[in-house]
Amino acid sequence: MDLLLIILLPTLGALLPPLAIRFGRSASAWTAAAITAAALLLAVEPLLAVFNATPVEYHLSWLPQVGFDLQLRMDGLAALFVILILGIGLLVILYARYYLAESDPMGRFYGMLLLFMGAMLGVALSDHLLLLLVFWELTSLSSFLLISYWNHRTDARRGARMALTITGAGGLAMLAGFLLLSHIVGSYQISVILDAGDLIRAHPLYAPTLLLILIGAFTKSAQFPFHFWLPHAMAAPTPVSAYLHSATMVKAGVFLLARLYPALSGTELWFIVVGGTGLATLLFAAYTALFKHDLKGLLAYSTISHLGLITLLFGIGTPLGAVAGVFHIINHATFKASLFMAAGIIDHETGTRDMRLINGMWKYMPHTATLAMVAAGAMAGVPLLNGFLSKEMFFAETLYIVELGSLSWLLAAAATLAGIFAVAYSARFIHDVFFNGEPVNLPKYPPHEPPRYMKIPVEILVALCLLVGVFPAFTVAPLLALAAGSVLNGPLPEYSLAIWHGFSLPFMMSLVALVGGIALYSQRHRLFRLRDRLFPVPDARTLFWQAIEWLIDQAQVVTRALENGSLQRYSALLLLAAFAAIAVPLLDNRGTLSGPLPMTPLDPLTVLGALVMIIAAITVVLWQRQRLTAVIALSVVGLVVSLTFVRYSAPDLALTQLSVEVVTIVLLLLALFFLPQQGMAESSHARRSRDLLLALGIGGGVGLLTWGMLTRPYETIAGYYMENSLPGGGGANVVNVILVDFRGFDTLGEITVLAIAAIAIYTLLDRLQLPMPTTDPQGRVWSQERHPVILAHITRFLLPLALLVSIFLFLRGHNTPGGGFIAGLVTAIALILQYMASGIDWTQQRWPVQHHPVIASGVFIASATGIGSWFFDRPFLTSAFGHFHLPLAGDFELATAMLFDLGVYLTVVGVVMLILANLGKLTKRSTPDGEPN
Amino acid sequence: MLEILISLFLVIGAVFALIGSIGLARLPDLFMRLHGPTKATTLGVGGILIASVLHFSHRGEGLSLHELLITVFLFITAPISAYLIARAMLHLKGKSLKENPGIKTGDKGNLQN
Amino acid sequence: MNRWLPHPLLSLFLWLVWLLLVNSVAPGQLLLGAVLAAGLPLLTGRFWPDHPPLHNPWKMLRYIAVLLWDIVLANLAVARRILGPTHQLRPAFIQLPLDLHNDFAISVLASTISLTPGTVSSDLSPDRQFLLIHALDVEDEASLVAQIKQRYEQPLKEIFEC
Amino acid sequence: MLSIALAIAFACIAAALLLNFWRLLRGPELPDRILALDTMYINTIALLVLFGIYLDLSTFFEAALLIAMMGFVGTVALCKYLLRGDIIE
Amino acid sequence: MNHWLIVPILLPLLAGVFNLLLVNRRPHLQRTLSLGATAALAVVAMYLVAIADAGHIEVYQLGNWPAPFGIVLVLDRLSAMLILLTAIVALLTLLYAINGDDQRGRDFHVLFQLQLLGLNGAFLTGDLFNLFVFFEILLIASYGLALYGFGAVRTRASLHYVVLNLIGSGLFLIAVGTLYAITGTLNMADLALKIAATDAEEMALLRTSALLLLVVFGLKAAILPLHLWLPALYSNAAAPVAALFAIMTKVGVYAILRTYTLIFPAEGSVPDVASDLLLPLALLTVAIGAIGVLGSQRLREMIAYLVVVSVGTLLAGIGQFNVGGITAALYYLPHTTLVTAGLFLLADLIARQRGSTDDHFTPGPPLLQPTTLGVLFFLAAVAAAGMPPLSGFLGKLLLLKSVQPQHAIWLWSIVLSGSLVALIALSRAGSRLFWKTEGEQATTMQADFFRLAPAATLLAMSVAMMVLAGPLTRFAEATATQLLMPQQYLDAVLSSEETS
Amino acid sequence: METLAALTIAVLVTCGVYLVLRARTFPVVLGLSLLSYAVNLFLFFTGRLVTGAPPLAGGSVPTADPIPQALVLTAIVIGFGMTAFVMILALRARGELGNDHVDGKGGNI
Ligand code: NA
Ligand code: NA
Repeated sequence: MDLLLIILLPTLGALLPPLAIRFGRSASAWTAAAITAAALLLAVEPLLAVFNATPVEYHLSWLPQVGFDLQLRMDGLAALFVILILGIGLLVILYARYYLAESDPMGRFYGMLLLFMGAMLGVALSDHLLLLLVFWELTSLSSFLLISYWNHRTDARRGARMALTITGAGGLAMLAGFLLLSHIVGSYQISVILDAGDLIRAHPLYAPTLLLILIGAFTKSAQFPFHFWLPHAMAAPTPVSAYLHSATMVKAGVFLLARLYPALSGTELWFIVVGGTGLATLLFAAYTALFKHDLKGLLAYSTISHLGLITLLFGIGTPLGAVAGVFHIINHATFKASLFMAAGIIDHETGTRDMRLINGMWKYMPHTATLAMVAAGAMAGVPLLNGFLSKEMFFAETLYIVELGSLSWLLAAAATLAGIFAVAYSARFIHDVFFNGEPVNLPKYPPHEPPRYMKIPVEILVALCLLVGVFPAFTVAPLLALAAGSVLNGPLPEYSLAIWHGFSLPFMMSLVALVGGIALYSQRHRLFRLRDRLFPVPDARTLFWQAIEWLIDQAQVVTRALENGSLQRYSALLLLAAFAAIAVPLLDNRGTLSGPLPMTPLDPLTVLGALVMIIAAITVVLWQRQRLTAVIALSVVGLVVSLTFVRYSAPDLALTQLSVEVVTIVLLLLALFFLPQQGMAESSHARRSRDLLLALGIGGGVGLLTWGMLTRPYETIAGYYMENSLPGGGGANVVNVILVDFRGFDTLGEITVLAIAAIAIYTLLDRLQLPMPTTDPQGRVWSQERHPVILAHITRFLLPLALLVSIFLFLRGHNTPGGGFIAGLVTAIALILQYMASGIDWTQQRWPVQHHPVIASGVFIASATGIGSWFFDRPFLTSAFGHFHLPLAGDFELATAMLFDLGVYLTVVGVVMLILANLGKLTKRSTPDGEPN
Repeated sequence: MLEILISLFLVIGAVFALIGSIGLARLPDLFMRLHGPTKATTLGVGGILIASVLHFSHRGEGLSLHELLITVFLFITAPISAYLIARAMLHLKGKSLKENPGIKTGDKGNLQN
Repeated sequence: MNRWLPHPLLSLFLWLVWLLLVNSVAPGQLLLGAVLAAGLPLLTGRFWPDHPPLHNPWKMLRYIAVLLWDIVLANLAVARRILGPTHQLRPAFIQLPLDLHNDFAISVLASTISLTPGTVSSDLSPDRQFLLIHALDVEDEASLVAQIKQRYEQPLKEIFEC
Repeated sequence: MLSIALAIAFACIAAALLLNFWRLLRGPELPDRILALDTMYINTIALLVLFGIYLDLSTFFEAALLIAMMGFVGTVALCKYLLRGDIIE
Repeated sequence: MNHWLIVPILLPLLAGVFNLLLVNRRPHLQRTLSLGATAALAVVAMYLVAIADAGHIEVYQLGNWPAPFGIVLVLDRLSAMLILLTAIVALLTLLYAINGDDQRGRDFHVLFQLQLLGLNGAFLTGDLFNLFVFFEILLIASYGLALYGFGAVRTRASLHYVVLNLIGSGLFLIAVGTLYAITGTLNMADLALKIAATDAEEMALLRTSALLLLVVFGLKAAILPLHLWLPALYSNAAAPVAALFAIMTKVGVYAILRTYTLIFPAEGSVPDVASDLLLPLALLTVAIGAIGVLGSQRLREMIAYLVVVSVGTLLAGIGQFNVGGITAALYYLPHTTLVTAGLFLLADLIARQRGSTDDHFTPGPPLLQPTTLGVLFFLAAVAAAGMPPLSGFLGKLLLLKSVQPQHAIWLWSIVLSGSLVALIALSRAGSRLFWKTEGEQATTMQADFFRLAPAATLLAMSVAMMVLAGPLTRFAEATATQLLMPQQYLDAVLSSEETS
Repeated sequence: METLAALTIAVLVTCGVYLVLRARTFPVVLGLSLLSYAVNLFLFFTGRLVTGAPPLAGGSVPTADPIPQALVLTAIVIGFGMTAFVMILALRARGELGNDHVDGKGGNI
């Protein structure tokens, strides 16, 4: 529980400093510090337990389906990191209180810092691969926010994005590696995995697992070639650099190497990849650091180089190497954090970080200079400082490598070379900043010592460098032993933390490095010129952003190429997919297309009908550009479709088709008025051929499907309907009974579709203004008479007649063809005829019906009929009917289905009227258009 | 006897309908073509409908006169359709009474060109 | 006629139509038909405020009978012309001066003309003074005009306008 | 007897429909096509009634009635379109 | 017979109808009605989830006709879950919309409620043709909503969407027709039985209908190459509409899941349709979607492509047709729906403060509330990119774990690369929108609490889904198991008796 | 007869698909209408070709399958709603985009 609280305290506590900022900057800082201190306090007990050789564990079930639990464990390595994270964190909080300017939002800073702290603690304490990954990515995310803290600056934004991209990508690769690892071991629990090293190394998936995990580690720890994000992360405020980029986040990568060391190390692949990467990073970064004029740039490359060193130590794969690696983690954290803080102080006081401007600071801030020089000495590996100890262990390790055979000496040589560079850039940090004459054009002048409290963190860290450097056995030894022990997951090798081992070969190497480094630095001007001339190193930042921009551009190109906004393309793709769906099964040989039924004989009339339909359909295509003619041809197709329904025993369908047809024609004509009357041939020949081919393909496919279907027998549930229609549904017209009863729910849905269509169309017509042709396509002015008298008078007479027919169809529909839908259409058409013959205003004066309520009540009546059955404890839409007898009128039947059908009727009337009347009204507000369309 | 009557009405009706359509196809000018459908077809369909009335009435389910309704309906609407089509043609030819009062009694009833 | 049965003839007509539609004279249908025949004109009555009263229903029946007979004749006449040599036809537009003033009556006249031998109403002058008639085969325009006026327009005038 | 009459009638109506369709395709003017369509509708009524007699089924009455109504409405709409462009105003 | 089953259909239907009666009158009444109905829907949906989670499948025989003759509603875990999800998204979207967006055109509430009707009906029905009807309801309502507010771009995108779906509806009918022509039935359970019993002769036609259904549902779900309508439509719709549309692609996903576990199960007689095609298509969809995310020039366009990515991710899970894959998909589904909806609302809030720069990734006026909106955006981006620790990560994790070894390399590399691309793109977006500012603030109108709260709640759901990952995955796993063992469904639907 | 039915549907689908792929809204609507005819016929034919036996209950002879008829009726109605919507959407598009191209490009013709 303590372990969970240690993580949760800063993570959730991140909310407090932004709130506390209302009470002042100090309050915010104090809050952050208090939270950190509390976490540290909480950590005391488990730490003590760990020091007593009992790892502390915590387990909470979370996502059992994937075995994802909250599994925490504090062992020696975790303990070391917890101490580093919380200890240095506390110092950074103090430092930042004075570092940040008045204008910087401090609450946000501390919030994000605490968030990061929580994530980092999580990384250290996780005993579960996935949990580790979660916290790992959280460190990436929170560091993104911290780097971009000064988000008005381009370099900050870009630096943050670069860091996030690289480390985020590494994390995703690592996720894959973790999944593989857990697949091999059968567990996510790290402590279990650590015991399964032999199994893992022997597994065929070992190589991909290792490489994927290493990508994660290397990106985080800025190993070559993923190193370049770190220098750009220097756009962050210096406390962030001191914390993330020296002590904590960048250490996560090497932490992972240490954490999984027992499980993954000990193979040639490990040696080559980890060792090789570490060595390359070590050398390259040390070399580069020397040439950085930016104070923080130098420190960043130095950090990369030291991380390379640590990586190399783990890569060497010997127990001593691992011990040295852990030791250097501790040492680097202390001296590099203090160096960043010192650099921050100088920046803070001079307003610049350019070492070509900053000179002679010794005179202005001797106290700070002393501290920085001691820390830089540690960085260079000067004896009596902590850096010297671990570096010497490193030199010693390089001498005992045998894997490279006769070339083994190269490693030692390379280590010495790196040492030379390290001394050289450390010398530059000391000399170029604190001596080297007078400052040049400082933005702030004169610089002086920073506030008292800003130096305290540096003092503490530098003191630690000294203490460890002088009295290693009394200070760091237990912690080192503890941490190294858990890294090795076994007995510790023999090692000694003495300052003086005699004039051993490693000491000679240190000596060479010191002398060589100082010599190199003294020749720096020549070296700078040489480098500029010989190795103009390509700027990784430019490359990175070019790559990103290129990717984005390419993504845009691909996207625009696919999603080009052309409906024709989208439709063609859909139809092509449909074609494939139809053609592939018909063409391959499973099952047969044609069924066993014999063909029914042709009769001449049907052939004639089919011919008329076919020709009419082709005519629609051929005349598509004479649009009115095409409409006429289309209505011929519709007519023949209706006849087909009659021909094959579907009178209801014929009625529906006929009525819908005419409403559609009216609608098309109303719309056509506002559209160009003539189209143009504008598709290319190739396009037309392609479309025709596709059309023929799909047409042929559907035709074959029809044929296959018609030639095979089938068994249907229709018999049930035929039997139950009269006794159960109270109607003889089975189609109608299906519509209002068996499948009345479909019909309810169908009228709802109509209602929505009408409403949506009403919406579409809202404030729509279209240019209105004042002449027909041939330039003839429209006929002056709006409503031909003869038409008007005769159609008025037809109205009651049509309504009578409509009532007839409605009442009879349950037993003979008809029903509410058709009746509704007939009523609507009768009224539309009045609209056409006498005008909207005229008709609406005489038939003042609001269409919206009609539609609403129609749907309501239909649904309410359905709900009515609840009162008889029957499911929705259960019908009831009965035969009644009235004197004089005789027998008649009443059915709830009729009420339902009334709803259908009203909806249809309302919908058709709403659509056509409003479409008709469009001309009232549209602007006459002088030029013909 | 009734069957003969039915057959007679059927054939006469169908022939009239055909004649109307022949007129539609054959006559040289829209205004002339109008005469066929408005009269012959209407009557032809009427004949067939009467045949239907007779047929279904004699099948024993009582008098079936409802086909007459269709006939009535056609008689009411066919002239209007013809009138509108003629008007539309006059409009297309620019010869409507309103726009060009110049049409005089005795104009050659062929406005095709 | 009165508030509840404003158009008795129309109602009668609708009642008959209903019985035709349902193809039945069962008591229930007679009753339902009567209800509808009375109700629908009430519902739609506002669509003909200027509807002329029928002054003489019997003349109307006679007119219909004449018309039916003329239709049969018309068809025979037209059939002969359609099937005969088309180049011998003498089509013509004829302007028929109107004595009728009621729009509904004019409409009925126009329909009648279209249904009868060799003539189709084609246009109505905006001032309702002339009806443009297309004739398929005209020998003598004047007599055609006179025939129409006498045979159709006059009775209509009596029926609707008196 | 009746069957022969029916056959003749079917043949006549079929021929009539074909002629109508020919006129519809041929034009030459839009009113010609509208007239042809209108006539097709009317002949279709005849066809339906014939079919009913042929099958001895009275269920086609409603369809025939509706064809009469719908054919008329369609013709009105098309003509109005030619005359005014705006068919509901 | 539990009448509550039909309430998710009737509630929005009646709310829509009464709203229709109130059209052009009393916006407050309309809002109250709409909101009340949706809130009630959410409560009912929770009750239904509770019923479904007890493990039985509830059947409601409409019209009291037994299956397969009448239409039945079937409540299983999957439908209950989707109804609840719909209700939650709808409620929060509606809360956002009633701050004024609902008055920018006609009939917003009517269309909104009827959209819900279509969605709930599609999730509940046990009849294939009735599914078509509900598809049409939800489509026509979505057409109206997509156009809501108009504008040239929106109209064009809607036109494309409408035409494609009309073609799709035709294909749907052909598929249903073919199935009926062979089996003579429409009830999905009965279809499953009949298809299992058909002989090999019918294989060609059955496979055609199975493939056609895949095309149809693929169009709704926006699978490659049928996804092209989506980006323009979603990125240009009004904010509440786009947010509601987050659920729309899921209808296609639902239909695929239902069809190819029940009617054409992977081990059934028509085996190799979805199980062969879905996974590769899904992965390609993820890839193309990710490319679109990267290439986006506006936030809303990016979100739209994130929808495409999420569809691919979901189908990659479903396409494996094993418990693990479907569990992953069913956990991921609510996550992506809620986050997408929240993102669309958030994008609207951001765009409102950027003046004419709108949501384009070009330097614009500084936001008025950078912190509030920034925190929300960060949360949303983490969730959407599938970064730990939010639900997006957990969903992807489940997916990565579920895959069979032979597919792992493709699935892992594409899904993980997709996450990386989303990370790159979203960090770029955030950086551009929040930090790279230019000029003066464009507005002094702060996003008020009533707009922020729904957006924030939707996004916070991701956090809740992380915390409750245990129970949620348990439910998802139970659902997946239920789907992969359709016998329970068949028994429930086909053995139920009429209530006499 | 089966072949004829198949041929007719094939032609309707072909014409419909071709028109749907045109660049102007009106032909597209025409194409959708043709497709909708074809689909309705297809759905109708799933009940096979039955002459002279409308599905009226109470008779003794087997009748046509009523289910496809009910389905087609629903499909026709829905198809009408959709056609109406897309047609008027095309008008709206013309209003918003200034022309009748499906992508809103090209001149105002
Ligand atoms: Na210097
Ligand atoms: Na109009």
